[in-house]
Amino acid sequence: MTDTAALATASTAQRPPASQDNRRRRRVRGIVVTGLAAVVGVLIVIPAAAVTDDFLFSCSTIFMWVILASNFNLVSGFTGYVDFGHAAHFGIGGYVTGILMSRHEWTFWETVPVAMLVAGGFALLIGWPLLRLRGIYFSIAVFGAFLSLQQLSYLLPDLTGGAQGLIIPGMIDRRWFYYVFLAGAVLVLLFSWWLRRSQIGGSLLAIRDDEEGASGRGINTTALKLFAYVLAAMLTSAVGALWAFQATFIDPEIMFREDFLITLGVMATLGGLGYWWGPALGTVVYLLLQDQLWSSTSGGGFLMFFGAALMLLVLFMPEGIAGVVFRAERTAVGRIVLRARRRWFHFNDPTSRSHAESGAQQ
Amino acid sequence: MTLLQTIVDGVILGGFYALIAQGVALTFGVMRVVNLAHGELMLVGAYLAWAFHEYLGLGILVALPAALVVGYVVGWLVARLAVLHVIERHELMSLLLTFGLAFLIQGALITAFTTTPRSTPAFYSDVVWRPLGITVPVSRLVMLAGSLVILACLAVFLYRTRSGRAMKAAAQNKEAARIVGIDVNSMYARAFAIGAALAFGAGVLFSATQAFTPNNGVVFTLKAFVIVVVGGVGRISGTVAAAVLVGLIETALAAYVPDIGTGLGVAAAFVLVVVVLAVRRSSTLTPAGGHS
Amino acid sequence: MLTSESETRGAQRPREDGDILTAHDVHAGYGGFDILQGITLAVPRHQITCIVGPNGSGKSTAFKAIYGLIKIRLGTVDFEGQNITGQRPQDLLKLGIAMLPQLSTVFPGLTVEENLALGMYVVRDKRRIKARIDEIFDLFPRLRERRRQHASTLSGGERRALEIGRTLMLDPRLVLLDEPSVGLSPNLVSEVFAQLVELKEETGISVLMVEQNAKSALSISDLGYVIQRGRVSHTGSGAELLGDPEVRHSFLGGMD
Amino acid sequence: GCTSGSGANSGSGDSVIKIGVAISETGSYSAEGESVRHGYEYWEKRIDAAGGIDVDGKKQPVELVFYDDQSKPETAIKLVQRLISNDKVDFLFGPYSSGLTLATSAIAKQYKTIMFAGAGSASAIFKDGNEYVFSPLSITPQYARSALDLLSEQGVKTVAVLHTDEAPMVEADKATAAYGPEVGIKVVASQSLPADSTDARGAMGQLKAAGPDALLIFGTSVVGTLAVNTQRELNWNLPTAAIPAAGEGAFVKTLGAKKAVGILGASQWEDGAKFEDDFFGTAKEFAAGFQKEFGEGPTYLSASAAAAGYTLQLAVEAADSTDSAAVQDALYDLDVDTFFGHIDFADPGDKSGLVGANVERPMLAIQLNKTGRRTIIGPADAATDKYAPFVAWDKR
Amino acid sequence: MMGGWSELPAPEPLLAATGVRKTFNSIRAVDGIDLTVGRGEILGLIGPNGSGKSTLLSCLAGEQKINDGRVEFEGHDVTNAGAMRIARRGIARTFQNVRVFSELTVEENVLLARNWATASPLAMIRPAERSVRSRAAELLELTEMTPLAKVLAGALSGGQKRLLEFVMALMPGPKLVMLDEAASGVNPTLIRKLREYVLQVRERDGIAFVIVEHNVDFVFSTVDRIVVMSAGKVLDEGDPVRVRKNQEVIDAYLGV
Ligand SMILES: Nc1ncnc2c1ncn2[C@@H]1O[C@H](COP(=O)(O)OP(=O)(O)OP(=O)(O)O)[C@@H](O)[C@H]1O
Ligand SMILES: Nc1ncnc2c1ncn2[C@@H]1O[C@H](COP(=O)(O)OP(=O)(O)OP(=O)(O)O)[C@@H](O)[C@H]1O
Ligand SMILES: CC(C)C[C@H](N)C(=O)O
Ligand SMILES: [Mg+2]
Ligand SMILES: [Mg+2]
Repeated sequence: MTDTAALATASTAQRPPASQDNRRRRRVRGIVVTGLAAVVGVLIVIPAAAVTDDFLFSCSTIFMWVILASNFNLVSGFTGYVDFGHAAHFGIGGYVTGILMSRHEWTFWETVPVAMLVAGGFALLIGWPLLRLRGIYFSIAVFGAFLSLQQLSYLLPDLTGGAQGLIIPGMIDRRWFYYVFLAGAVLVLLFSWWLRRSQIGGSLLAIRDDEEGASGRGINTTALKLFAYVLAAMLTSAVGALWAFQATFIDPEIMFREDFLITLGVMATLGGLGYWWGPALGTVVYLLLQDQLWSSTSGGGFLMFFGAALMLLVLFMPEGIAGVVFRAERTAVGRIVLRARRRWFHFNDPTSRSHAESGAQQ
Repeated sequence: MTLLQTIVDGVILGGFYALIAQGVALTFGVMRVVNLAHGELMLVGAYLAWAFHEYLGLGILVALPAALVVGYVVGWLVARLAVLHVIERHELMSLLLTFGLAFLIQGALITAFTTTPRSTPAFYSDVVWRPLGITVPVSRLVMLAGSLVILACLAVFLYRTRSGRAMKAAAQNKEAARIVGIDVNSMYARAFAIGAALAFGAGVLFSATQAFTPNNGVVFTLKAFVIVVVGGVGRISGTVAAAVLVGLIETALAAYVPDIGTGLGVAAAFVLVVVVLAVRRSSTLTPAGGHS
Repeated sequence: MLTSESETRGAQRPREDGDILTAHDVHAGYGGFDILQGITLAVPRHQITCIVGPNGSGKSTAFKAIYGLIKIRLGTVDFEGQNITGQRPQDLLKLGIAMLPQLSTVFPGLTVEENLALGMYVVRDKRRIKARIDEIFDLFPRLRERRRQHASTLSGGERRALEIGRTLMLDPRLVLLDEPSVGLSPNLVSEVFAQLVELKEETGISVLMVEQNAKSALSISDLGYVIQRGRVSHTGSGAELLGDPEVRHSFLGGMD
Repeated sequence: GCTSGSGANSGSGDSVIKIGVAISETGSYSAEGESVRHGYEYWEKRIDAAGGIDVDGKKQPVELVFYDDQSKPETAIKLVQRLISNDKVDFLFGPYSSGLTLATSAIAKQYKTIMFAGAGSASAIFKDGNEYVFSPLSITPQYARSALDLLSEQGVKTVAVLHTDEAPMVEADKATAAYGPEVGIKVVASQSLPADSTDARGAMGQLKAAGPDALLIFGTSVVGTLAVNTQRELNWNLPTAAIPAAGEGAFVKTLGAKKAVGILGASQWEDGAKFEDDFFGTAKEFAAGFQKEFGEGPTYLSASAAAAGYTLQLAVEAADSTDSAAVQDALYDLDVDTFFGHIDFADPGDKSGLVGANVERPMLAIQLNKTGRRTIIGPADAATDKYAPFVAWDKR
Repeated sequence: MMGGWSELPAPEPLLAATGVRKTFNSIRAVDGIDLTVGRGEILGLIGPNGSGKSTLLSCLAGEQKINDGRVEFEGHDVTNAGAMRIARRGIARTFQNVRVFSELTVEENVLLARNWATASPLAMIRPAERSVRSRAAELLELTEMTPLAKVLAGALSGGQKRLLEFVMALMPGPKLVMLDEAASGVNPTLIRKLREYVLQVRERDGIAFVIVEHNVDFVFSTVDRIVVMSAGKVLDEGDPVRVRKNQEVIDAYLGV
C-alpha cells in the first residue's frame, strides 16, 4: 500500500493527472476537429468562387499528397515497415488506367477497380515473402520491386509505350478532379483517425514495436501487416489512376517516381510525425513553400536551398509544425507543462525511443 | 566476349563497388544511419580529383590521400554538426537529413562545376593492358588496387585496433558502450567520417575511369545499398563478396543478355537481394545488428 | 538541501572525510522533468551502502545521474572531494568508478571474453586485461565454459554474471550496482554478496548498490538509504533499517 | 513567377504578347535547359530591338515568363497549368527533352494553347493528333537517316546500335531498323542502356561480337563518351557515329580531341551551316550575336529555341492575330528558309501523321576533326568538308 | 503447503510435454524434459543459471522450435505450433528480458494483450470493448499502476516493466500463465500482493501457473509442486517441502 501511495502521489506531484490530461486532449481534439470541419466546409464551396484552373489543380495536388501521405502512414507509420517501394503502387494504378483507357477505350471509372485489384494483387504477391524481412532490409527489398517495375515499364513498350509513354484521352474539368481528390482526402483522413483508435491500429503499432512480442500475445501479425500493406497499395493505386487521368500523359518517369518516399517523408515530418493530421498539414505547407521557392531561386541554388532547408527542418523542427504551434502559443510555464505532457503522455513521441530500447530488443 | 573477360570485368567492378558499399555499411552498421548522400560524397571526391588536376596540375596519386583526409574531415564535421543530433530520433529523420545533404551537395556541385560531364585525366588513363586475349584498362586496374588497399587499411583499423573494437561495441549496444567508458558519439562521428573518406576515395579512383556529372550520385548510393543488404554489415569480407557478386551479375547480364542486358543490372541485383533475403531466415535479419 | 532536510527523517549523515562519494541535493530526470527531487546521500569509503525503495521511486535514476548518463539539473556530486557533477562515464571510469545498470547491457554479438575485455576499455594494458579476465572467470566459472559464446545466447543469469564481471574488471574503487542479484540463482547471490564483502575487506572497494532483494542486501550493508518519490526518506545502518518496523512493512515486504 | 524580359514592355498592357516557358534550371537537364532558355531569350532580345511583333500594323512587344521545372515531369505539368491559367500566356515555349515536352504538351493541347517546342524532337510528340505543338527541329528518326545515308555511301552494309532508354533515342534505334534497309544497311545488333549507366563493357562486347561494319551510338555526351572510351579499350576499330553526343561541346572536352577524332555525328544545326534569313541573318551571324549576348556560342539547342521563337513571330505576323486558331493555320502554311534551315510544319492532312513536326528537315552529318572541331560532311548541299576514314585506335 | 488448493490436479493434465529437447549447436539447453501441469496447478520451475528454464518456456510457448519431443495442451498437439496459435489457445507468458511495447502507453499495452481468440474479427475495427477496458483497469489497479496508465511503457522503471508484463500475461484470462522471473526487481511488499493475487485467480478461475523464479521465498511459499532443472534435465520433482531439503538441490542451486 505504501507503494500505491508512493506511486500515486509521485505521479500527481510530478505530472498532470490522467484525467486532467484527458480533458486537455479532448479539448485539443475538439479544436482540431472543428477546425478541420470548417476547413472542409470552406474547401467545398471554394470552387464556386472565381478561381483559376491552376488554383484548383494546385489544390488537387495537395489533396492527392494528403491521401498519399496518409496511405503511406498506414503501412510505414503504423507497422514500422518503411515502404520505400510505395511508389510502385502509384505507378501500377496509373499504368492500368492508362493502358485500358488509351488502348482499349475504357472509361475512367471502369478502370479504377481494375487498377486497385492489380495493385492489391501485386502487393499480396510481394508482400507475402517480403514482409518477413525487417527494418531497412524490407525497405530495400520493396524498393527493388519498385525499380524492377519501373524497368519493366521501359522494357515492355508494346504494353506501356516504353520511354515514349502513353497519351490518355483526358479532360480538363479541373473542378471535377478537385472534388474527387478532396473527397478522397477527407475519407482517408477520417479513416486514419479512426484506424488509430481501433484495435487494428493498436495492433499495427505493436508490430512496429516488437513484432514477435505481438504475435506471442496472440496478435495475428502476418494477416494484419499484409492487410495494411495491401490496403495501402490499393488506395495508392487508385490515386495513381486518378493522377494519370488528370495528367493525360504517362511515362515511366512520371508514374514510377524515385523521390516519392522522400517527398512523403518531408511532408509528414514537416507536419508532425505521430499526429494523424500531421501529414496533411505538412503537405499543404510543403507544397506552398515549394511554390514560393521555385519562384525565388534558380539553378543549383534551388537544390542547395532545398537541401539545407530540409536539414534545418530535421535538426530544429523535428516535431514538425504541430510541435512548434503547440509550443509557441503558450507561456514559458505552459511550454514546460506541454513538453512534459508530450513526453509522458503522447503515444508516439519519437524522442522516447532511445530510452525504451533496452527493454524490448535484447 | 569471352567468359574470362566477363569474369575479370565483374571482379574489377565488384572491387570498386566494395569500396563504395563499405562506406555505407560502416555508417549503417555502426550508427544505424542510412547515408543517402553517399553517392554525392563520392562525387565530391571525384570533383576534388578533377579540380586538383585542372587547377593545381596534381595527379591522382596526390589527390587520393588528400581526398581521404578531406573526406574524413568533412564527414566528421557533418556528423558532429548534424547527424549526431538526429540519431536518437525516428529513423526517418536521419534519412531526411542525409537526403537533404545529398541535395545540398548536388546543388553545390552544379553551382561550382555545372552539369558538363568531366573526367580526370591520369597518366595511366589511356593505357590498356591486354593479357590472354582480354582487355583490361589500367585505369580500372588502378581503381581496383586502390579499393583493395583502402579496404585493407580499414580492415586493420577495425579488427586490429582498440578504436576499431570500440566502434564495433558501440554499434552493438550504445548504452553498454557508454557504461564501459566508450565515447559513443565520438565513435559515431568517426564511423561517419570514415564512411565519407571511403566515398571520397572511391570518387577519386572513379574519376579517372570515366565521365561524371553532379547528377550521377544516386546510382552509386543505390548500388551500395543492394550490396550492403546482400553482404550484411558485420564484416568487410561480406561486403566484398557481395560487391563482387553484384559486379559479376551485372557484367554477365550485360555481356550475355541481348538488347537489354545492361538495363537489367540494377533490377536483377535487387532480385538477387530478394532471393537472398527470402532464403535467409528472417531471424538473422533483425535490424539492430546482433540483437537476437 | 532545503527540501531534503525537512523531508528526510533518519538522521542526515554528516559529511565525513571518510565518504568516497557524496551527492548533494541532486535534481534530475527525463525530458525536462525532475524525477529526483533533491537527493542527498553519502557513500562511505571501504563500505557497502545499499539503497532500497519502491518501484519507480528513482533509485536507478539516481544512479544514472551520478554516473553521468542523464543530466543533473541542480545539485552536485563529489568523488573523493572532487566535483564530478555531469562528468561522462569515461572520465569516471578513469577515476575508478564503475557501474552496473539495472537492465541488461551486454554486447550481444561479442563473445563473453570480448565483453569482459571491454570492461577495461579505458585501460590499454593488454596483459592486465587477460589476467583480470581469468580472475573474473574464477568468480563465475560458468562464464569460463561459455567464454567463446556470443553474449546474446546466454541465459538471463549468465548475462547478469557477465555484466557483474565486466563491472568488476577495472578493479574500481567505487562500484555502483543496480540490482546485481536480479536473475542470479540463490547460491550465486550469496556468493556474489560474499564476494563483495570480501572485496571490501581485501581491496577496500566501496560499494553503492540498489537492491530489491533487500533482506540479504541490507544484512551485508554498512549503511542503507530508503528512496521514496525521488527523495531520501530514511537513512541508517543496514541493521537499523532492517529493524525499523515501518521500513520493514513498507519496503521489505514485512518479513516474517 | 520569375519574369524575365524587359520590364518596360510589360507595362504596355494588352498589347504585350505573353509567352510562358517551364524549363529545367535544375535537375538532370539543367545544362541543356540553360542552352534552350538562352535561345528563347536571344530571340526575345532581338524582337525587342525590332520593336515587337507586327500584328495588324501594330508593333507588339513580347514578354517571356520563365519557371523552373526541375527536370521533373510532374513539376512541368503543374507549371504549364499555371502559365496557362494564372499567367494567361498567349503561347508556350517548350522545355528541353522530348519527355517533358510530351508531358506538358498534353496539357497545352487541352487548353488549345500552342506550344513551340524548341527542344523536343521525338516523333511521339506529334503523334496522337496533338495539333498544338510545333517544333522546328528535325524529328529523331532523322538522327538515324543522316548517319545511315552517309555510311551507306561509304559502303557500310551492317551496323550495330547502342542507345539509351530515353524516348528520342529509342525512336532513333527503331528508325535505324526501319530506314536502314532502304539504303542497304542491316542492323545486326542493338543494345539499350539506362541513361545513367556507368558501365558499357558488356553491351559493347555483345555489339562487337556481332561484327558490324559500323557503330551507331544514340545518347547524350555522358553515355557517348562512356561508349567511345569502352570502344577504345576493346580496341574496336570501325566507323562510329555518336548522336547527338558528337554535336555537344562536352563530348570533345571529356574525351579529348585525340580520342574524338573521326567520330561521326548528326547535328540539328551548326554555326557553319549555309542557312540564313532576314531576321537573324546567317547562321554565323546568329552565332556571333548570341556570343556577344551570353559570352559563349550557341548550341544547336539555343538555335532551335530561337528558331521556334522566329516561327511564332512569322506566324503571328502572317495571321495578324494572336488567336490560337489563326496562328495555327498560319503555322501550317508556313514554309520558309531560316538561319536554322528550312521550316515547314506538317499539316493535319500530312501523310506522316506528325502534325506540327518539321518532318522533311534533314540533319547535318558531322565529323570531328583533329582539332576537335565539328565539320559538316553531309548532306551534300550543306557539306563544307569531306568524310575522313576512321583512324585505328593504336594509330592515333 | 501454502497453496491450499482444494482439489487434486485433474486427471487429464492441462499441459503435457514429453521428451522435449532443444539444442543450440552443441549446447543442449533442454535435454529431454517431461513436464505436466494440471488445471489450476501452480508449478514451480527452478534451477541454476543456464539450466534451461527459460528455453523450456520458449519451447512451450512456441517461440522456439524444439528438436525433439511433443507438447500437448488440453489434449491438442501444439508441438511447434507457433507463438500466435499457442497464445490463442490460452498460454500466456512473461519474458525474463522484459518485452513490452515501449512506444505504446501502459494502457495500450494492456489492451493489446487482450484475448484475441475470443475477439470477433469485426472487433478489430473498433476500439476495445468496455469489458476488456474494465479488465485492464482492474489489473492496473492491482499492480498499483493506474496512475501510469498513460505513460509510455518505454519510460517505466525496471520493476514497473516487470509488473506490466505480469499484467499483460494475465490480461487475456489464459488457462496457463508462465512467469519467467516475474518477481525479480519487484519490491518485496508488492511481491506479497502479487502472490496473493496468483493464489486468488487460481482459486477463482482455475488458472494454472508455471513459475520460474530465483526468489526462493516467493516460489516455495506459492507453488503446489516444484520441478528442479539442472543442465537441461530434471534434477528433482515433487513437494516443495521435500525438495527444499534435497541435498542435491541445495548443492546445485539453493546454497546455504
Ligand atoms: N540462442 C542460443 N544459442 C546458444 N546457446 C543458447 C541460446 N539460448 C540459450 N542458450 C544456452 O542454453 C542454456 C539454457 O539457457 P536458459 O536461458 O534456458 O537458462 P535458464 O535456466 O533460464 O537460466 P537463468 O536462470 O539464468 O535464466 C544456457 O547455457 C544458454 O547459454
Ligand atoms: N527513460 C525514461 N524516460 C522517462 N521516464 C523514465 C525513464 N526511466 C524511468 N522513468 C521514470 O522515472 C521514475 C523513476 O524510475 P527509476 O528507474 O529511477 O525507478 P527505480 O527506483 O529504479 O525503480 P525500480 O525499482 O522499478 O527499478 C519512474 O516513474 C519511471 O517511470
Ligand atoms: C534535339 C534534342 C532536343 C533531342 C532531345 N534530347 C530530346 O529529348 O528530344
Ligand atoms: Mg531501478
Ligand atoms: Mg532464464
